[in-house]
Amino acid sequence: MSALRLTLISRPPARVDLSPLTAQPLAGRSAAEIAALPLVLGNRRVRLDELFRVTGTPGEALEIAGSDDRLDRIGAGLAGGSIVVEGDAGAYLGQRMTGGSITVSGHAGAFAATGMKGGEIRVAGNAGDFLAAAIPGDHQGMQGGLVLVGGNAGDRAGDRMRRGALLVTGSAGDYCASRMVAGTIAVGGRVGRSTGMAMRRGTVLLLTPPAGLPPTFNACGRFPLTMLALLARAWRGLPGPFGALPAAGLTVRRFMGDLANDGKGEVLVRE
Amino acid sequence: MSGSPIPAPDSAAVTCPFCGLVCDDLVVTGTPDAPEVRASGCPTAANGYGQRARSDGPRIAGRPATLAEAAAEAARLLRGARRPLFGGLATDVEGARAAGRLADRTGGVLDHMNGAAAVRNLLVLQDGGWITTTLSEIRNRCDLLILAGGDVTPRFPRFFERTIGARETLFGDRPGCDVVFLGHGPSKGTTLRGAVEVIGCDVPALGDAFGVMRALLAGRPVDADAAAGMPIAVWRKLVERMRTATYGVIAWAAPDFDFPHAELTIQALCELVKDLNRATRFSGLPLGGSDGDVTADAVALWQTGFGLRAAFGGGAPEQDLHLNATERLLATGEADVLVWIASINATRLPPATTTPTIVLGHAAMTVAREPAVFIPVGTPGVDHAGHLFRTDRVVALPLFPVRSSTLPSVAQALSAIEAALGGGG
Amino acid sequence: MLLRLAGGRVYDPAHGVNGEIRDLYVRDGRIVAAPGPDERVDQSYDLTGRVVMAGAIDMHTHIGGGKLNIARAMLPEDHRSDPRARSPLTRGSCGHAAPGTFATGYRYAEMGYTACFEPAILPVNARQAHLEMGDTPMVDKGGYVMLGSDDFLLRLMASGAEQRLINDYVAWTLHATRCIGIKVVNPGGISAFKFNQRRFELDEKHGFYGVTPRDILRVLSRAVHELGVPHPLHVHSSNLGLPGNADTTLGTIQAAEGLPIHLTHIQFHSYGTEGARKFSSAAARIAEAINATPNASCDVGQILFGQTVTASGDSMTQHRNSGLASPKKFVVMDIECDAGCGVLPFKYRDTNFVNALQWAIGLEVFLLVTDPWRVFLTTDHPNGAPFTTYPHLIRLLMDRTFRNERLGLVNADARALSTLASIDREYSLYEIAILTRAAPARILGITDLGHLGTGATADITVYRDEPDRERMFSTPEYVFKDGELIVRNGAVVKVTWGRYHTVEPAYDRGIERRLKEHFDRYQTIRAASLQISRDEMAAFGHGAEVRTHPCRRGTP
Amino acid sequence: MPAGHAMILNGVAIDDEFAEAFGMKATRVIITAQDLTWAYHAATTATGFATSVIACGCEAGVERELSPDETPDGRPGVAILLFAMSGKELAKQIERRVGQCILTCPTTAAYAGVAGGEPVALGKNLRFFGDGFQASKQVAGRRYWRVPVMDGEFLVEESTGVVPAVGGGNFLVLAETQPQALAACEAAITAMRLVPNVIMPFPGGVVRSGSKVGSRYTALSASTNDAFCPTIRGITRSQLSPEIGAVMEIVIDGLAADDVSAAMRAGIEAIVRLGATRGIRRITAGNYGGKLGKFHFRLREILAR
Repeated sequence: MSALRLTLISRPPARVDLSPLTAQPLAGRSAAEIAALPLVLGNRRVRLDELFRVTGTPGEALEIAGSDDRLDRIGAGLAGGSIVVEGDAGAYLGQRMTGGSITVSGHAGAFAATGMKGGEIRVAGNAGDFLAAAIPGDHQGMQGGLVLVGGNAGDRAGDRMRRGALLVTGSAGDYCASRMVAGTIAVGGRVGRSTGMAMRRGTVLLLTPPAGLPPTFNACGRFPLTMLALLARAWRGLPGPFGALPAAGLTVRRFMGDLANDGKGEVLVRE
Repeated sequence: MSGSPIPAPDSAAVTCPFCGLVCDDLVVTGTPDAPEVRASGCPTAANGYGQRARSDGPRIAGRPATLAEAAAEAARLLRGARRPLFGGLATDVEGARAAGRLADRTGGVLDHMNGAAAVRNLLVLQDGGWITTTLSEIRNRCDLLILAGGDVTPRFPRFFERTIGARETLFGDRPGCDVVFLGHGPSKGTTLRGAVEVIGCDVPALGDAFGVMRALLAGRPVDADAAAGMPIAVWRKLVERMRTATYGVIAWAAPDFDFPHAELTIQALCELVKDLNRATRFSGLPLGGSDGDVTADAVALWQTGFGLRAAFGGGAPEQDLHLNATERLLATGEADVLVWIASINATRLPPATTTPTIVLGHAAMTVAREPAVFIPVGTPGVDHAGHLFRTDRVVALPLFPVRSSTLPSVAQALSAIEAALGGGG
Repeated sequence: MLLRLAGGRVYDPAHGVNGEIRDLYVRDGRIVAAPGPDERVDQSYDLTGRVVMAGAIDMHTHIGGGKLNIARAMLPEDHRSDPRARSPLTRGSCGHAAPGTFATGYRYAEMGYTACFEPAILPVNARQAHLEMGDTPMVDKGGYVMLGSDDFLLRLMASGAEQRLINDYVAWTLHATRCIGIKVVNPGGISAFKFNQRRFELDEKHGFYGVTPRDILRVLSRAVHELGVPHPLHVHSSNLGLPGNADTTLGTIQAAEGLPIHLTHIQFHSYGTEGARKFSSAAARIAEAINATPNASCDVGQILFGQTVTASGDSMTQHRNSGLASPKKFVVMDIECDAGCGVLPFKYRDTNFVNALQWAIGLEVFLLVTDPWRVFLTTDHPNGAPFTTYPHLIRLLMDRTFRNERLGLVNADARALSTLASIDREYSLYEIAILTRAAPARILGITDLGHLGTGATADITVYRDEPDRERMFSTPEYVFKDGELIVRNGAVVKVTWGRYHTVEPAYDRGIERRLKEHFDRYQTIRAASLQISRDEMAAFGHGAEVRTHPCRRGTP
Repeated sequence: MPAGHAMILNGVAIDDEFAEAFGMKATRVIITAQDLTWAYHAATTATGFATSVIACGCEAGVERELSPDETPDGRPGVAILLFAMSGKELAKQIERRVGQCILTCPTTAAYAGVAGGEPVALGKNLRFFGDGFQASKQVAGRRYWRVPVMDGEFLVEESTGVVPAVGGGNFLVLAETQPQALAACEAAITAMRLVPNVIMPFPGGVVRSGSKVGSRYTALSASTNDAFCPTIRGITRSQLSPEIGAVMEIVIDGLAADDVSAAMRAGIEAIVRLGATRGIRRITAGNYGGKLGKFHFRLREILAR
């Protein structure tokens, strides 16, 4: 039984919301049913097979081939199974997913992993702004699971993030971890301005020293935190620097802030 | 559906549509074709009323046409569009109502020409809220006025005059109101009666300063020696003044926070105000309302529950403050027809784009590139009656024509297009 | 065009009709007497087995105005979960707690409501409120304008102005803002909050003006009475939500000094301080006082569990409660030396002791107030719950078994403290018709709504008589507005715009000079800019009729 | 007492008896530290005074050492097991012992050692020692608390799992002399320590004060097992044949019945290997006639397997 494979016929003329695909489990639905799923394309409704060639069998695995940055909400609400995106993903990748895995071979658009509660997203390329962030009005961004970005993340990565782990191999943009509520963000490369602004709690682990932190962060000293060993163990084997952190943990410089908001967040900078 | 013309109850006073203060005390005279502000004016009003019509009538691809023909061509373009963008939206309540109706009907997107600035505030409202006040409260109560981002009079020329200018207040005489500028100081010629302080800080880093003041107010240690380019002592002193003011106000004009993610700065400001209100009274004042931005947002909000940047393609409105931004929709080609509405200020031209564009423009507008359809429209409060919301989102003021005009209102032009779309859904 | 609604079981309490099988006739939008034998009936509906009532009237629902638009703006997450797609007939909009005006109008009509009254219109915001209501299709509407924390009134009172002047000001305000009643919210408290007072007791002096809430209640209830405005002063009492506020509420009833007074969302004002948590039900005391005071009426402001948003003019209370916002965000505004507002989202939880007790207190009030003409069915939409919960609330009132089942699910400590389980009363259809039709029309002084007598506006709702009253009241089979079928089987089949209801009591226009001077000296708009003309209002409502109801000066 | 055919291994008589054991509640806590020394300081203190539920509230002991690659944080560690008669009592004991003996001990961290089971607070309440400065961290689905202390952070998992367990497995070693009995028990304990999921809660794993139910003093519910006390053999209904000079008992608590029997087997086999030539004459087990405990460990069945 082969995976259900949707091959994008051509770049769609407007953004397409693919959440209907994962609104219910794929398994148990017929290929004909999938082909006939109504999708909104601009101000019209089209059948899914007007945009995609449908092959394979609906089940636990879904492949989207020739994917494009106009395909929004891939894997929204995913509860289990796997989605493999060959190409780029649009905005809201994996929105509110609770389980399963999504891999993207290219880049992901804005708000990937927003409201994510569980499961795993791996993006080989870059992620757009507001990765793992809350959409306006939602009070929590990512709330669980693991996100691993092979490339860079845009601005505001982890804004209002509440739980889970967000790992960015490359660099992160401005205001990383803004208004972060809790959870763990790790960045391998550089970060932009004002990391941790209005952060409440949570951990930002930077493998590369930042150019500066907001004035509402105070230095607390240099420590080998046992907690980091737990993270290292949890991440062991992941591609990139986080999969190879020393098992005994790291020694880090610890900064706490944002003092405007209780100051219980931490930015840890690898020595 | 703009309603029957409403006679001005007090013709000596005219209400001005040209900035978000929507002053209702102007004296406008002159000939019907050339109204002039005689009293209670300002440079913005003078410019606004001084805009002289250049267009004779509607055009299709540059060729003169009747309103009906132009509407028919606009309807033809809209019928073929997958994602029409109703942008600009510089119009009155009636125009905004008509735009909402047409966006619903055509499955389009609504955004305003000041959308980027408006969204900075909206994001704060949606994510944390705020404590704010309105102009008359400031006029009577304010004893410390802080302008975050610097002087606002280039955008709102009569701001000081209308707020803290009066000596006589409901609660006794006020010798003066202290004013603190965060950013650039008062424009030349500004006279203020109270103590004036200019803190020439780095405006895009003001969020840091608000954060520092929040930390200090909460009694937390701050080790940094500077924020937003100023020593911490400056902020320590300012927050102490804020804490001890009787009724302090911090105003900002979102367009002045023209840097990425400025909503974080505004939120920091609003949270500082909330913190202050645990023990004292202190308010924010978001300044906007120009070009009908508050109006367009308010109308869309009440009709659909969502304000600007809502899309109707899926049948129900869906707001997306990021994806549905005019600049993005045009840059990516996702919007395939642009309806650009600019009835207040002739210089607010449609963005440079190859997207087919229908302009409902001020009759004085000179477009760089001839749009597919151009319909010159009247200005509310100049050519026809209408309603505009003031900056505070509370007061909607009636506007009355100051000259006789044959120009259609935006509402009328949009209704003509809607009629041309034909019956049924 | 003569329409016959044949054979339905009619509940028309205004005429004492209690479930009698009757034919109704409608012509030109009004109910007419049975035609002669030679008159032709153009269309007839067989309503055998159906329950027929006048269109329902919500006399206290926050459907328009600035605070609602703030609530809408604040709650994208709430709207996202309740979209309403456009149809060939209707516009796209969305719910749930602070719906768009289109969704509001459609949904009210779909539940058989044909008139709604916005209870808190700030004078400076009246234009917006009427614009919003003008964009609310299907239903008639009107508003109560808020006074009592406006500096003009407080200055008049502080200067010892005669009642006559206050009456003129109140009348002018009704004219200028095109409203049908006067509301007072936390009398003087909104102003006091601007002076950093955080609580304001009934007999406490305002820090600047020296007047007390009791003084304000006295002069305003007297003004309303002397102007002959049919609707009594609509009072949101002091100390909303505070444990022990029942004493304030009883004091508020007395403050009217025998004149008519309507206490709104009384559930929020019926709290005692007994028990380990110093929070208890005072519903029995309050109901007893209402029962014993013929000049007093109330609406309940029932809370129902779930997410909603609270939107109030009571900035003092809303700021005090801002820490309880869920999700954590709120807006508080001081407005134009006129009033204020506060908006905070709130989630009532059945597991929460206080919320569960609030739920029980509301129901206790409903069941213990004996005169159904003086207690109104409201959730103070959206403050206690969105109006879409009304059918559920009606079932709670009509079905004791269901009520006790629900009671069994709430916080056990609250359950133990409540007397609700011991109350056997079940509302009848006749009584529901009083609460939701006849009584609201009567208390508003609207003589042609809320009943089915000859000459009444033909706003008629037809229900299937289902044992599950929640189902029954959720989706009426037919709703007629002005004699036209607008809803069938709970879905809109025709869009209408409704009309505005106002009053225009007579007054001495001498007050206008004083007001002009006040506005010119202290305000940032002119008095003239505040005034809404009748034509202007009609245009707000898509050409709506503005119906002015008579005031009878000095009516008892 | 031996009934039926005799079972004699290497000269040691194995009684046809059974150990009668009870259901208990148990958990494992993993203690790590900068080095094994400090992990042991915490572990031995935390399991101190925990020989019998009768007066200690719980029975606890070190289960085994853990190498760095076996611990959650990659540091040396020690696993301890704690047993109590109820989950509630166990929770109380965990909180007290972790709070007083691990939180206080330099460099340590404490983790749940049992997957599944009913969660019971490990750091959930101890976190409040942090006075608001504590922080929570979820890693791989498990929640930890980081409590600031003077040497850094006390890292403690929020909860640990409580599982049903078995307490009171036992056997008695009857030898000719006291040194011989003790040597045999030491050998047994050495072998038994290699068995996972068990502890022998008495000092050194060995108890000399076997007890019987009841006492001539009404205030006491148990008293010395006079039938096995050699020095009063002459004046009581002794169960000891003349050549027995000393009796010692090993009590076993385990996470499951199989663990208890495995430990008993390992211990008895070690003793049997010493054999009669080292003075070991007989192995028996304690029970209450099979009426009180639901677990019965028959010595001969255990050894036959």
